[in-house]
Amino acid sequence: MKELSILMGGQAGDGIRQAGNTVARLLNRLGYRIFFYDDYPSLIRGGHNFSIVRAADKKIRAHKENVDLILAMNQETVKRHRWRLKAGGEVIFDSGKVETQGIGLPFKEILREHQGAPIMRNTAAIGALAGHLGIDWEVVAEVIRDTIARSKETNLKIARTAFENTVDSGQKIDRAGAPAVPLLTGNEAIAIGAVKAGLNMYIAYPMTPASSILHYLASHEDDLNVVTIHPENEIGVALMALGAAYTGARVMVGTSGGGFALMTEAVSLAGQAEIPLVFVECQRAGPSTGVPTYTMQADLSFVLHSGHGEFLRVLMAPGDVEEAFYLTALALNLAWKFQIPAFILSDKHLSESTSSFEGDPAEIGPQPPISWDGSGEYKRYRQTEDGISPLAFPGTRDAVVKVTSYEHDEHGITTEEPDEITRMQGKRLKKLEKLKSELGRQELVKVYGNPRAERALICWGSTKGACIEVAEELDLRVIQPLLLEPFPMNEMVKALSGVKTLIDVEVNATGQLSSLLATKGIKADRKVLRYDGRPFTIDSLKNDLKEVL
Amino acid sequence: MKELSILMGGQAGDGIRQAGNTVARLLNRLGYRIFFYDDYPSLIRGGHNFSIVRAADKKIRAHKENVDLILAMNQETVKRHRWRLKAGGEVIFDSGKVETQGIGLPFKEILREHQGAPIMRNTAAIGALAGHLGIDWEVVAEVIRDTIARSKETNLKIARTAFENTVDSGQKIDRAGAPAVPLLTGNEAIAIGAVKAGLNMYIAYPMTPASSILHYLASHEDDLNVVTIHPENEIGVALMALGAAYTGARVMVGTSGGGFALMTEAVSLAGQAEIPLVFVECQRAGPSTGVPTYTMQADLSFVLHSGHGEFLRVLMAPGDVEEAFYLTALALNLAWKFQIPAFILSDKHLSESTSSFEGDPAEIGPQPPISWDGSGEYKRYRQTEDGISPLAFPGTRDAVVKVTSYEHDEHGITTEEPDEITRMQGKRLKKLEKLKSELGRQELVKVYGNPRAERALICWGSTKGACIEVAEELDLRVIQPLLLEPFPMNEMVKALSGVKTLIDVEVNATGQLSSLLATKGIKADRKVLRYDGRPFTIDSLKNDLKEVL
Amino acid sequence: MMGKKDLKTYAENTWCPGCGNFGILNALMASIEDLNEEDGIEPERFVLASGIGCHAKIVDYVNVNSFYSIHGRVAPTISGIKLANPELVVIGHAGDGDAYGEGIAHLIFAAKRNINVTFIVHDNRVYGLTTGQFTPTSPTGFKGRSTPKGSPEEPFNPLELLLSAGATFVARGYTAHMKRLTALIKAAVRHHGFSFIEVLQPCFTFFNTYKFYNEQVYDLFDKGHDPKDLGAALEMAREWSYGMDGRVATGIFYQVQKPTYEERLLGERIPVGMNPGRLEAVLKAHT
Amino acid sequence: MMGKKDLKTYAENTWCPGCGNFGILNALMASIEDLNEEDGIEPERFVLASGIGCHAKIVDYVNVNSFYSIHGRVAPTISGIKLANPELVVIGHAGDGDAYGEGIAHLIFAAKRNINVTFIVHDNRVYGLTTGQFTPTSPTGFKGRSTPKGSPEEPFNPLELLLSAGATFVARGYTAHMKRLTALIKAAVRHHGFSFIEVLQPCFTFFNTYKFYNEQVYDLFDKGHDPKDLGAALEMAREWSYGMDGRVATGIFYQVQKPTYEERLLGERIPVGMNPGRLEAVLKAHT
Ligand SMILES: Cc1ncc(C[n+]2csc(CCOP(=O)(O)OP(=O)(O)O)c2C)c(N)n1
Ligand SMILES: Cc1ncc(C[n+]2csc(CCOP(=O)(O)OP(=O)(O)O)c2C)c(N)n1
Ligand code: SF4
Ligand code: SF4
Ligand SMILES: [Mg+2]
Ligand SMILES: [Mg+2]
Repeated sequence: MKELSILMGGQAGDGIRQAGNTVARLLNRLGYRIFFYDDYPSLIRGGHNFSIVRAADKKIRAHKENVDLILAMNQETVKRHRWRLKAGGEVIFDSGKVETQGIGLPFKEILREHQGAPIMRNTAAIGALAGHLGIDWEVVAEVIRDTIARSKETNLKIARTAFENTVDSGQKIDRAGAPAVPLLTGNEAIAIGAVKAGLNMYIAYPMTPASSILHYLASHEDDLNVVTIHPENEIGVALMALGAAYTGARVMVGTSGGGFALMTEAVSLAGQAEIPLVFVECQRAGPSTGVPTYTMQADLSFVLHSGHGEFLRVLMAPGDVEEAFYLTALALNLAWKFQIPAFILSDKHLSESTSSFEGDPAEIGPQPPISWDGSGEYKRYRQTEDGISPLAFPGTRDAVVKVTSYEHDEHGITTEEPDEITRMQGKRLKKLEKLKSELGRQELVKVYGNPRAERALICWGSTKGACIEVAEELDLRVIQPLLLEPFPMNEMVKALSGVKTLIDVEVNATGQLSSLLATKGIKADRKVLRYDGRPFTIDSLKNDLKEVL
Repeated sequence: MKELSILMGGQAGDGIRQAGNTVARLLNRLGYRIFFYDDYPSLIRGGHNFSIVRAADKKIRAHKENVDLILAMNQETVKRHRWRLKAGGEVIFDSGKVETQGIGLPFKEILREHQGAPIMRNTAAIGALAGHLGIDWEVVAEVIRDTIARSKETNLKIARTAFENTVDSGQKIDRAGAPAVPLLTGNEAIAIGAVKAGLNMYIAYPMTPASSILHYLASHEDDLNVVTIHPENEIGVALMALGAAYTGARVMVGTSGGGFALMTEAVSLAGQAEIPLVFVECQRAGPSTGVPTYTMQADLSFVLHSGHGEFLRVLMAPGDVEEAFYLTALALNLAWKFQIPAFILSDKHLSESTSSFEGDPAEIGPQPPISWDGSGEYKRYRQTEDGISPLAFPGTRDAVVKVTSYEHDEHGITTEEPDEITRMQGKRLKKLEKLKSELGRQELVKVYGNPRAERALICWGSTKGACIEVAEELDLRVIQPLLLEPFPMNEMVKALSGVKTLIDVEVNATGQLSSLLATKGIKADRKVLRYDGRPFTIDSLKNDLKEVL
Repeated sequence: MMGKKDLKTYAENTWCPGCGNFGILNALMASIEDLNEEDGIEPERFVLASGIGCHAKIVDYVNVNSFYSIHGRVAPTISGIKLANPELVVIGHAGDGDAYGEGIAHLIFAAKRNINVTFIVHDNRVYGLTTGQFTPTSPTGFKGRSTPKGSPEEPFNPLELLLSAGATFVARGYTAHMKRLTALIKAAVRHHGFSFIEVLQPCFTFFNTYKFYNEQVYDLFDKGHDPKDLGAALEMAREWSYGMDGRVATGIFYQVQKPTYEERLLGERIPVGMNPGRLEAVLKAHT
Repeated sequence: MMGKKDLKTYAENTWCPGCGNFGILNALMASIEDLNEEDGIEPERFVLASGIGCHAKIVDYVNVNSFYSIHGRVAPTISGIKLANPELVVIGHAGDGDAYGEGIAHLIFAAKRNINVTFIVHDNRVYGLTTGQFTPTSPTGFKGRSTPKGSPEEPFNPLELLLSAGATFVARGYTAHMKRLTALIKAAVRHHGFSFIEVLQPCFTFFNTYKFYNEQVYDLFDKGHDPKDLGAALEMAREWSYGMDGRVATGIFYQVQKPTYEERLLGERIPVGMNPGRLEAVLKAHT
């Protein structure tokens, strides 16, 4: 595999993420596949941010500890990251701010020459990087034009000066040949997945790392035909969403653990009233406020069991941008078909890392729910064979559409009669049968690495990225359930066939997937857990696996 | 076993529960042990309420479908319940309102004679009942004096008239010999258990079936030295409680599923900040508003996994009034010793049914937490061998007490450093070892019935009541875990030894205890579930068991 | 044309005899009939929503679209309905515990946004369904089941709060004055913006206030109050501070015209009728 | 005696250069020093609490007891602290998103109850820590990350709301006027009842309002405003409606003396010092 890793580091406010994005685009245009990790503390200016852009000539979903190049905007970056530099690697730095060995350029002077704003230091860095890698200027110029919104010409001049002042290393980076594809964060993929499945409204209260779904959809309202709303709090979010879904709008809400906690009463309401709604929960390091800009996979049990009482739900955990796209679309369609709450469990690492997106959006569209045919008296909770009552919405002639949080009869009128209670609870739970057969048509458990290896890693969500590459190297199998509820037992048994040693890999402190597996009679032999807020890198996972293999 | 069951029925507003209470007291004073079930819909006037008081000469924890006597305040009662009457049973009724066979008395006239208020019809009924059973008037008079707060003399006269106008059936009820003991609802037992363990404040927002804890403690504030607060909503409740606990007050909060949902963010905060707090969750039939005055055991999974992120907790499920008392006291002491959230899971059937209380409150007292000794610099989150950091409270000289929802260092200052995150999460989870050994000294799994039987019922919470008597009759074993988290594996294995057929009995639709057991590798062979909002009676359980035994 | 018969469901009414809620139910049904007849609002365009409490049962009794929501959440529920389809006529029913206790945040924001819905509070100044605890509008010292020694809080004045929050239609009605209440509901529905009606609704069982209101309630209209005058509205609102004495004004305190939330947020868009957007160009920009 | 040095922790300050929060931090530390010296309040009796947001970091920077709570929940957190031990001096710090968005219900009830704590809002009129969304006090049309086309809501006026809710001390400060802000904080702590201070706190990064405030802010004291006059207080509060124009008053708008919540609720009781009650008699009554 041909690959290249570049680290950019500086303070919050230096535009490190933006710089990483530009570098990723550059390499994308050269035909590379990208994985781009962004590490930042919870503050607005100062502190230390860094991004690692990894590019390769095949699909990748994780980053490595070591890098080929460092773009250092400040001394701190060199201090913290120099150890990462591979043999033959280089540091490109602002010689006005940083003292180190490598390729230093006077960014300040370059900026002054073109009357650039301080934030444009990273444009200079990118110019230097491109010069060092011998990238054609046309490509650089095009990417800068496409990615930088303001003062394009100034930026171009700055990049050009840095580009020309950097000696070509001779290690010219080749075009990898593949066509450029969209670069998406997990959250962007979630957003467009929902849009493709017919999303009408996205309602959310800001919370890292879910906020960027709101920001993205809000800034694309008109392109994507979505109404976005930012209400007073998460309870308002969830109830507005249920009100809108009752009225016939396809709605999604998004938040992180603490905000989701406030929605759990609404989850139960969705269950009782049979109102379709998709909840996106982007996990971060908890408990409580925890480490808000860092990653964790510790809300699985919470979301799985959220809401009092018993009702059907779908919970899916995408592990890469393609899955984020497809599964969110699937969640919306299933929620509507079965009139149930559906959950997308993401995490900071998936939600905010950027990857090459190789999905095909054309495949996906909104699937119509089961609708009232207009004949006879409308009963919102009509008993049917499969438990699904045809939908009608307020505004429909001759239909009186009554939904309720109380136990109820077929018309949606409150009941306290024991037989009716049993029947209605039965009706709601009965939908499971049809849901399972519908799900049977999807790929629910993925297998990577050596599908016949006797040693297997089992993982969920973003952790798959590191697992796959490590498995390829160490000749292991990787098993990743996409669906966690209803649990895809058949597919899991198939995926596990022949496995002698099962190693659970999770970014949490207790191994929540292994607890879930245990309820199904599947026992993980060992657990490899990380819970310092950082995702597994390929190197760190390999290292941790040494101890258990 | 000598036993007697009496059903009282009428409209909401007829004082059916109050009448049941008086009857229960009468039989209590005669030396019987009591179980008293109260069935009422969610309305204030009208509808149909009924109570069943069952009395026996040994401890009982459940009621039966059939009764010896019916006190009918209206025709509806006869219509609905006559089928329950055993051979030789009688209906005592208000002949002005009800047409049926049995012992009719003109309540209205009796009330008019003594200028009684309409609610005093049930005093007349009680007088008639006592006359019918040949109870000494002195006992009746004493109970009426003790239980009826207002217009004692009028009530006495009414009871006396009815008493004298009822022919003694000749089936005079004997004194059972045992001394009278307190009659408590589950909620009252929870309240006094907490008080015995040093409760300073009870904070709650009303919600059936938890409200009566608030009402009880509020009306006994001065006797019991407890401050009660009813704030604006459940989020306010939980956060006020955490503020108070941080400050050194022993606090408990109580609610039902929907209100608890709103507290789940605070649960996680308690976990991160290591603030002791007891949450009482009185389950009712859900999902959502559901059937609010009826019972269910369907919030186990929700409460067990409530709160985002991973942290230690204790979850206990009392099944009778003695357990409600002891376990609540234990929960409060453990919460404080380990600085963790603790949960008491009750349900409408336990919380609102009344039983003879045979516990010994003298055994229980507040256990002091591990406190700062005043030496050296105070660090709220000091790393210690067992993970427990000594407590100090604001107002302590030379101690700066900082708690936080963020991940933090030993002083309670925010951290985002990977190593510190790992260490602190480790510290919090490490407390499990000591917690387990502390718990080891308690009875955590109870066994009833034939302890050597190969067929066992496994159940939790209030369902134990019906299970025990059925097991005694059918020669089964009954296994009841009191502690559900941390799961008492050793004790459970011991309790299960020799069991060939394990039958899970729960008042829910999916069998949540059996799911929990599955995570521990314990498989229930069959499930007997009821989810119509009603508890198992001895008869209904026996009937349902027929199909699986 | 709708008749009262069409507007009733088969659900058994379980309010206590003498409950003030009957007055609201009757006024609501009369309003719906009139709005259908006079304004041509088709039956299927009405949507009711309620919280949890005695008041909330009203949705079970009226045969139009309804969302029987959860305690405290009437405001976001009706907001979601209106925003998904602004062509609907949406009326929320909340209790005082519901709207002023559990749900006050949402109510304030609904007023702030001026979303074009009607919000009716059944203010019995007690938690009825949970058997009689004090609420934010109970008088100080109210002896309820959570405060047997008397409530330690002064009530707040919801009219003042709502005026401060920016409500564009603020009124108070009384259940025993059915005709006037009906007129208020109709005016509220016809108001283009957020309409708030606080209804004095005696709870026969836990807080019987009939006598007090019968003696003290009067109508602002008779007094020549100008509902366009915010200062006067505030003054009239402050005339009675939810104790058990003093004159109690009813009628429209304040009414003003402002752009509604859905106009500002949606423009011409109607979410339930929107087609999925096209991704191609958006994705292209991501390469 | 406490010095500024004792009041600082080792935590690294991570506010942006130019952030208005520095002014609040300095005023707070100066107030604590003075209250210690002038009123003899021992250091250990101070307790701070905060929500989540940029503002909230303040508790990490001050070396006194603190509870770094969760977003929107400052009011119940400080209420619990005060009720458990009324001898403590409790000061809450909240953001505008925190106090007026997520947590408005609690704030209104803290004011309604007149609990004797101090509540300071760091009102930068933007969600700082989550990178710039509109809040309840952002001007209409504010282009934040959740409203790139401009906020579709009018701001509400927190002073008006708090006055309507029954707050007994309502003030506004400005971070650039450090001395006056310090005086306000001290007056608030000394006030016997619920003290609310809204602090105009420019967010240098997402909503730089320095220029506007520097030009428009004036002090009520200089104007001879009488803080005992509720009508005048409301009028002054309504003078500026959180747009980007008009004069902006600071100082004490309103102050009045009323019984506090803890006096009414607790009487002489101090929960942290209470001994368990005795069960015998109570249980006896259950037989
Ligand atoms: C989250 C939540 N908390 C508490 C309850 C319990 N509850 C049901 S109705 C009610 C009070 C109702 O009072 P109000 O809104 O004034 O209505 P009323 O019965 O007086 O009409 C409460 C607290 C609930 N259903 N949900
Ligand atoms: C329940 C919950 N929802 C959302 C968040 C995310 N969050 C953290 S800070 C913040 C906004 C802070 O804004 P503000 O209170 O104005 O504080 P500032 O940063 O401006 O000081 C939000 C929404 C959270 N922590 N908890
Ligand atoms: S309790 Fe009060 S509000 Fe509820 S139905 Fe009865 S009278 Fe009406
Ligand atoms: S983002 Fe704004 S409020 Fe937050 S620290 Fe920076 S300047 Fe201050
Ligand atoms: Mg009420
Ligand atoms: Mg702010």
